[in-house]
Amino acid sequence: MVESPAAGVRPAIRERERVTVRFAGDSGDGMQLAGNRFTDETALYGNDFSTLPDFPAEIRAPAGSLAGVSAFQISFSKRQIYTPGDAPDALVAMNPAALKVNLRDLTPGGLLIVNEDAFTSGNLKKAGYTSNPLTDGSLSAYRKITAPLTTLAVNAASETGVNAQQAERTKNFCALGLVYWLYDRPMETTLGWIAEKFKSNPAIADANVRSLRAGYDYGETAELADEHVRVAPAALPPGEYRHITGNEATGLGLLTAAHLSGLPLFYASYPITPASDVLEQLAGYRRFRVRTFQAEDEIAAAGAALGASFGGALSVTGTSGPGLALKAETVGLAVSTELPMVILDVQRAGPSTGMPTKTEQGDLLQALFGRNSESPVCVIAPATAGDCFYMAIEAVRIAQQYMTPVIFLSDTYLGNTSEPWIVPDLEALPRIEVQRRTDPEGFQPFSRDPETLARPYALPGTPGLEHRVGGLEKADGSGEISYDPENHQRMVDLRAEKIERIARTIPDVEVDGPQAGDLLVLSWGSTHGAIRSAAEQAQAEGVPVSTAHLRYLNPFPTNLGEVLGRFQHVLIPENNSGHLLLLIRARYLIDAQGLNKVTGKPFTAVEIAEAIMKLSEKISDDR
Amino acid sequence: MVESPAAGVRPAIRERERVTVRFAGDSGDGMQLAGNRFTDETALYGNDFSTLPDFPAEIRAPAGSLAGVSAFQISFSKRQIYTPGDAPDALVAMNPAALKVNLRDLTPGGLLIVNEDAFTSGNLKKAGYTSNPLTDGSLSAYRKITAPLTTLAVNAASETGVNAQQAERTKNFCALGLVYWLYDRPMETTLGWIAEKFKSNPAIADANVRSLRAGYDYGETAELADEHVRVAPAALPPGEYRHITGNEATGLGLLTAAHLSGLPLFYASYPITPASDVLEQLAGYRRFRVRTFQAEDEIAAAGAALGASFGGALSVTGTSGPGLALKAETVGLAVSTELPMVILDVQRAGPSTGMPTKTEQGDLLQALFGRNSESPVCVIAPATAGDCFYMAIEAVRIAQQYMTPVIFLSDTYLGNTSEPWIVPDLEALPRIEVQRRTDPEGFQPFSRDPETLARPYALPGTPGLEHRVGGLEKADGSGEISYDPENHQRMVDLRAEKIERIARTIPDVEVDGPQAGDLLVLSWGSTHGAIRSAAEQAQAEGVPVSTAHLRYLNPFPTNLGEVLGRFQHVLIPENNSGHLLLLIRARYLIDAQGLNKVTGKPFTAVEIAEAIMKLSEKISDDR
Amino acid sequence: MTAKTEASAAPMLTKKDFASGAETRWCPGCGDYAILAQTQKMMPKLGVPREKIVFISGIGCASRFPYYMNTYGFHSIHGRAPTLASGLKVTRPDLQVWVITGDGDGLSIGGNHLLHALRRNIDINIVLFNNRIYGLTKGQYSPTSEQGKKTKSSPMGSIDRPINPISVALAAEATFVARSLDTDPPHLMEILERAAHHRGGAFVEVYQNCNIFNDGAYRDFTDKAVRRQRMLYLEHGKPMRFGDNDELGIRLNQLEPEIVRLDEEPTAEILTHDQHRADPGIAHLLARMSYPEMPVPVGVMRDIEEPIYEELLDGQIDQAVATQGPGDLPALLRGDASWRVT
Amino acid sequence: MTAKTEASAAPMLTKKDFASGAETRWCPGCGDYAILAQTQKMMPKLGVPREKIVFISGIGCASRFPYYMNTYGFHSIHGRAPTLASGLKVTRPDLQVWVITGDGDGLSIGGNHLLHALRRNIDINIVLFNNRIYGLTKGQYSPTSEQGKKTKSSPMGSIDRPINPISVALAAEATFVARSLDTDPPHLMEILERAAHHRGGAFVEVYQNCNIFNDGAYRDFTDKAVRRQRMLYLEHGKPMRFGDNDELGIRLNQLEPEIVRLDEEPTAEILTHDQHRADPGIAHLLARMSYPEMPVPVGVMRDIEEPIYEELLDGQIDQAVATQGPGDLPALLRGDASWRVT
Ligand SMILES: Cc1ncc(C[n+]2csc(CCOP(=O)(O)OP(=O)(O)O)c2C)c(N)n1
Ligand SMILES: Cc1ncc(C[n+]2csc(CCOP(=O)(O)OP(=O)(O)O)c2C)c(N)n1
Ligand code: SF4
Ligand code: SF4
Ligand SMILES: [Mg+2]
Ligand SMILES: [Mg+2]
Repeated sequence: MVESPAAGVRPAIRERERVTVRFAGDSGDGMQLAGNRFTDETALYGNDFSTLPDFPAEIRAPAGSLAGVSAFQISFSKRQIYTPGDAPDALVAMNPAALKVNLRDLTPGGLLIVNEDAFTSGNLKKAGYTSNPLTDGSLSAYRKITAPLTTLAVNAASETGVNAQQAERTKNFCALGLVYWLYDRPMETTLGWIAEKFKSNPAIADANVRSLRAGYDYGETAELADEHVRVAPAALPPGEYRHITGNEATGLGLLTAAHLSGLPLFYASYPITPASDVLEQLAGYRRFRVRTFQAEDEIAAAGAALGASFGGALSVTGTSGPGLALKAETVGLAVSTELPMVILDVQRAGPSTGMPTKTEQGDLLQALFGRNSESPVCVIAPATAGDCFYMAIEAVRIAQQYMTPVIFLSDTYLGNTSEPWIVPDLEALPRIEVQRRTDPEGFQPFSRDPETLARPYALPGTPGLEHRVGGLEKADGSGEISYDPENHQRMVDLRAEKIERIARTIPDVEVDGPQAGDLLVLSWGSTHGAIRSAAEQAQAEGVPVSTAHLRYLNPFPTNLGEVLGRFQHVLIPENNSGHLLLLIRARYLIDAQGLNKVTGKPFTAVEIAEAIMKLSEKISDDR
Repeated sequence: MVESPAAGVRPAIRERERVTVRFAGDSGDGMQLAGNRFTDETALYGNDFSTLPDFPAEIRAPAGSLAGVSAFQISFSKRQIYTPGDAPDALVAMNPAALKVNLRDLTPGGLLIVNEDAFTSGNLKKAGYTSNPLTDGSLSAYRKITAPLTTLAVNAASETGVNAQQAERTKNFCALGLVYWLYDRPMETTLGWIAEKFKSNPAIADANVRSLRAGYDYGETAELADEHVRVAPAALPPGEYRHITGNEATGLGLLTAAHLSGLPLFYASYPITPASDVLEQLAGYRRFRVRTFQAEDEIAAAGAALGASFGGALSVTGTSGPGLALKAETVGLAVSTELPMVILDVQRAGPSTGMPTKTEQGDLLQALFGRNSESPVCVIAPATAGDCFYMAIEAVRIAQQYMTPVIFLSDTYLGNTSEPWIVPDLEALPRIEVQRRTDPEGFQPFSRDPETLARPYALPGTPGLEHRVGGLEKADGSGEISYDPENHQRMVDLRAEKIERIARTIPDVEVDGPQAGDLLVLSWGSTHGAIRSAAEQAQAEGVPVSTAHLRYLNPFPTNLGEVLGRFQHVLIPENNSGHLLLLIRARYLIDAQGLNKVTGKPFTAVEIAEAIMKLSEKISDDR
Repeated sequence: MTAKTEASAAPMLTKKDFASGAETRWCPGCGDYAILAQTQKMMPKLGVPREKIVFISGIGCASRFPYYMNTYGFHSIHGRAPTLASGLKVTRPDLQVWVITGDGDGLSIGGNHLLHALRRNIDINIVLFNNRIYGLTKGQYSPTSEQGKKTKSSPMGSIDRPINPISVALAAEATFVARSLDTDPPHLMEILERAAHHRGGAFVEVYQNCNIFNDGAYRDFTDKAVRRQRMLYLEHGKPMRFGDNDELGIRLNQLEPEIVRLDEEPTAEILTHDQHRADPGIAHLLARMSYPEMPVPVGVMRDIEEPIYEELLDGQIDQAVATQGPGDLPALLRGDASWRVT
Repeated sequence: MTAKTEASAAPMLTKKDFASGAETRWCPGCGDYAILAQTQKMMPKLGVPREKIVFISGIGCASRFPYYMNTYGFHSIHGRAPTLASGLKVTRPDLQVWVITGDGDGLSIGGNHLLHALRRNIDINIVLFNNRIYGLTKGQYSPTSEQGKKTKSSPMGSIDRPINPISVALAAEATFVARSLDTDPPHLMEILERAAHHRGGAFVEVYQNCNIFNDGAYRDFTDKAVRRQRMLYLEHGKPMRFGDNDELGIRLNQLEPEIVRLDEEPTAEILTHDQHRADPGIAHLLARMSYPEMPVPVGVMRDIEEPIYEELLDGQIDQAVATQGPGDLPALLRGDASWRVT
């Protein structure tokens, strides 16, 4: 019998405020699984946290190859945090390839946990090492735990009678056990999870448990007291929590919007990384009467969504950047016919196919301008994983209220990152009003609501409202085809004004930090977390920086100009070459500066903090 | 025998500087033909001129209907002119519908030439008239010639033995004859044209000639002396002239670029108004070894062009706005693979299908930003019909020299308007240098020319240079697939910098009028003519306005910032809601003002002149 | 009957009720008028109320059709009508959804959508007006234009081999495939009515004359004087016979169709037309028969029953609700690993 | 021989010469490896120099193929490879152009381009790796997935009826249509070689195993132990026989194929395979034969000769030059109504 580690004698333990750990191994090593178990445990333990998986670009690259490395990072803290951590404090490397790919991110002096069993000459060669880094001194800048994780796992697991291959495959649990010990985590949920997951195969379940404990015990016995660290629970606002990724939250938000509006959800999509998740998630919601439609391409998906809109469904089409380009003409048709529709774009690194598994914010200008002629749409972007839920609802609200397509810009980072999230109270969420025209009296398909400028929504099936819509220019009011020059100008203006009016229903942009001053960091989308962290760091060091985050890109909140006017300098960090920057400069004629990173990776807080410091020094110098 | 009108006794004639005439009738009435004959005659006579057809949106709407009205406008002058005229001085209306549609454009007090035979109650009804405007006094604000053109034509033509229908169809020549008399035009070319055109049917030829003369004689005999006007020949720069539309010039420019570069021209396109002309024109150039490819859609056309580029052809794909949206993903691939390609967009009024036969400049931002992620391309725009020729050559030059897609933004107005054009001297045009890599030594598909940053162009068929390209991010130099973050940033920067470097090879933007001052009118594309006319008007009235016209939209000429800095105010007229305006404001942080017209019609010179006056008054007032 | 809209008890409508009153914008003499007239005449027979009917089109002369029908209508973008129709029908099975398309709209830019809509067997009715030309853009060759055809974009003759619309529909395993023509109104109306009644995706090719850019494209065999000699009117369960006195028949020789003179060979084994054959082999043979070698077949080539997409989808929903219970949104939001912070 | 690249006098190449050296990125065990190996092995036999060969692909696991071939290559965008190949081949008939695509790339997003490239009979070779799944995007159903298939995007089973790639190619009147499989290397190599030699558009479907997301999709009939019983290897001019001892044959019954036991009915009229039939009727029947009802046919289903697009185009050019004289650019620029201002 394996003794419960909790009962062992514990060496002294050190407290830390925040720790970031990265699990890295071959695709086949189960690192995502280990990371997810660690996350669940951490959640229950009560830390705030943020996670980010890093999937290999290949489906299943050759075992041991650099291309096959898969990683999962978690940052957990006793305070509120906003990012999965800049550089890991500890790196678990299950093989040489994992070490090679991830080492450069480890903090100087950080902790390396290495599965020494995997450092065979074959594996070293596959990773491109000419000598063994474990012995050639090249890792001397780091603290190191080199453990025979495979051996430990195999020995522990074999006792249960599983075969050699099965025993070997438990090594991720062995590593996890060791990390649990290092960070003094409980293991209850993990044990429960194993029992549930392998309930049809108790031997495997047992093998995994033994391997987990073997790892834990290894920590206990291997004189690692110096590395024994605890991160106390955070004082999170009370409530019921779950953890959630941005893509999950988006799917749930759409489903909830269907509930709040009473409309049937129709999601039409063509698979594309990183948006496929949402299609797959929603395809699993048949019991919620969700209809998913896997179309033959992105154009068809957009067309199907628009057709369903015409029929009154809550229509959404999801894609990533290249797919958004393909949907352009159909979105233009939705603009012209003034039908509601949500277009979800989980942005990824481009141009062209680019780096499909990497993040970027490169589609903002495409969302705004990527259609022929004057074709204004509403564009919004969630700030965090959890915010995807609320902004998805907002997208639906705006689309329905204003009879307009709404483009929702998420990205790979937001889609995949996870964070603790307060389970929303359905009853507390405002209903989404849905207008329906049924009265034939005086019906004109392109008359307008005086407040929103929305046209009436008359669904097929409504007697007496039979009418035709289309992409040709329509006469204001009647909707008949019109080539009249003045009418065209009026319609162009009306469509633009309608989008502008959306600003009447969106919240003001808020400033975090001093409400006026030298420096405002303005942002949108997934940079929110890194900027928030950076600003807190800067503020902690006495630099008086403020931040403002835009969830609404078109139209902007009405107070934005006024807010910008209160600051001497505006810094706009973006994972693109300056999209929001262009819009802000053009609209407000202020000499805002960009901080642009287009590497396929999100900003680290440090990068932004450094930019803030540099700029604020320059500002002081200039005085 | 019909007496030669030239031999008749002529009443006194009045001199005018410039006259604008519009021929309008049913689609079946042959108004385009009449307009074109008048243009040829005017050209030979030696006026400067500018023409614009106005085709009905329908193929062949019911005879006599408003939708079926077809018109052709020509402005001719003894001075240099830049537009087909704002409002016609004279309107030929062959039927009630033509009158109804066109009357509102006629200058107050202008001359109406009406075919009274067509004002039957049936035709009046089709045009929506409840009483006959010829008799109900509603035309009292105009000078009027009501002539029985059909009767005159039928009587004259019948003498030749053609049947009644054929005789009736000559009435456009009868109208033309009358207009020739009114403006004292010769008719030689027209006679020659008729002889040539109907050489296989001398009776018809004769019928048309007689009808033409009948119209002319009518003028001579009907006491129209007050309307007898002459516009003296203009002092055009010497040379050989032809008249040309923008679309014709574009096709000829591409063909000439093939000649200048020694490359085979490949034009892949999917028919779309108003770009189909170019496909049709080039399809007729088989003897020049031009290959046209009518693809199954716009995506396929772009793909075929890019495939041909890979093989070393001079590849062009042509379309209009909705088609440009469809080509976006392929253009992105061309950006990523860094292959030369010209994308011709003859812009039309949108959004969506919009008003396909009307003009707009609504695709500038789409051309710049209508692709996923950072996907910079070169964008250029011709200023006049004739300029399409030179800018088409320029597009090819840049694409080849910089290994980049180039988007060429023409529009419906430019495509259809015609003007006198000096036939270019082929020998005087600079060759287009084409680089070809053949040396395998040290070949790297993504190495760069230090000056242009272009990558080497290695064609299939070259031994030893076998390599693969694609849309995934490539390692700088080797071109291998790379997910390396720093490499991605470098490649994003390099692609952007390459486009910026094009500025090194383009001319400075020139200022017409004072080189510095209060007001600069900045423009691009087809607004050139109207702005030029307006500025001349304003200058003539002593308003010190300057103009500058951009043929290069990305990159801008290097001196643009400096030029803008010399003016207090910048006015940017565009047939869109402010595309260039956005770019200029963002880049140069100047409070440029837009003058935006989105009616499907080009600016009139008066509209711009008025805006100039208003602004310059305001400027003086503000002082 | 969930797939096809139920006949209502409303008063019988007339042809006129289906005319929107919008001014038709086709060229005088265009074959589209006849198709419109037959459709408007046929609609009342279906007994479906106007508001339950939607016509969706792409872009082209043909695609103007919805404007003239007093039903709901959507004039969409070029080639994409089947996608809008799919999304609409899948979410609104109560509607009767028609797609009107042209040979360019449906087979050039929109070929893939047509194929996929049909292979999914979504219960929509697709009517393709085949005039073998691009009408609206003024006369370029289309994917159904004959090789060698001289048009504005092929002054020396088109070098593309034409697509056979029926073959494409059969390759998609469409469950209803038929052909008719603008110049035989009763036949056209009958075929449209059959399509309307079919449960599942229906495809109808209509030979249509564009008198402006491709006049007389079908005249050689559709002309009233020669029609019976040069066309084969298919009828289910009937032998494939044609000729002024039904004196000609079609039989297979070495698995290829050939014409046999029944007056000379009265005992010849003539093919009998079976619309309900699961195997589309014979339909494929018919699809490829063309004048002058063979008579041109019109009528219903295939009419079989298969599960309908939107019914399968709704079936999954019902099954999920039945087996897993109706979705519990609060539980789903909570997920399976929530925790409380107090 | 303008359409196919001429064999050069260069020294004979070997399989290795066609390996680019780039690290293959497919999952271990993926069927794509076998297709790559056979292609590399086949290429030297063609005697075409490497630099004259171009592989063009779309996006997907299959579409990574060009990276591994030491020829020119273009990894384009999803579904569009046939368009790039068309443009390239039309302007560079001297090159041998291959398209590598997948069931999603070639039949979902790219279905229309495939159809049009084939109907134009451009002399390119299209090889479609059919694994009946979206591999690269990690396991959603594809247009060739069986109805009912449970995948990530169809947890209750796909409700789409699958597309038959061969039927689509035949509907496009492709002049060469064949099928092979990753697990029969000699057969695969032979078919690829035949495709390479074919003058005109060639279409080859290759059954390919995706061992990660759709493992064993074809195992039931491709397994070595049962292959001869469950597959029909088509050979031109040979009777359609199969079975361990060729004891089974295919004949037509009421125009539908059926299996006949030759040991019991030795005189049965077995179909003889004729690849060169102009009429694709039989090929259509073969395309639809599927296990378990029928043996699955592999081999060349159709191989006919028709005029080639790029040859017709160049023919027009030659004819124009011959009849109108080579283009006179100065004269064209001048037009036919120029005038002089002095
Ligand atoms: C994206 C796009 N590409 C091209 C066009 C131009 N266009 C309009 S209709 C048409 C073809 C029409 O042909 P067909 O479908 O046969 O219809 P018909 O006019 O002959 O009835 C084309 C190419 C367009 N409107 N949109
Ligand atoms: C425009 C666009 N849409 C979607 C994708 C995502 N995508 C990449 S490959 C693929 C499907 C791959 O399936 P298949 O063609 O069968 O190839 P396989 O991976 O199975 O070999 C998809 C949907 C993309 N890259 N581009
Ligand atoms: S162009 Fe042809 S198809 Fe179009 S409306 Fe006219 S006749 Fe009919
Ligand atoms: S996912 Fe499937 S098709 Fe793709 S490489 Fe892996 S095994 Fe092959
Ligand atoms: Mg047509
Ligand atoms: Mg596949």
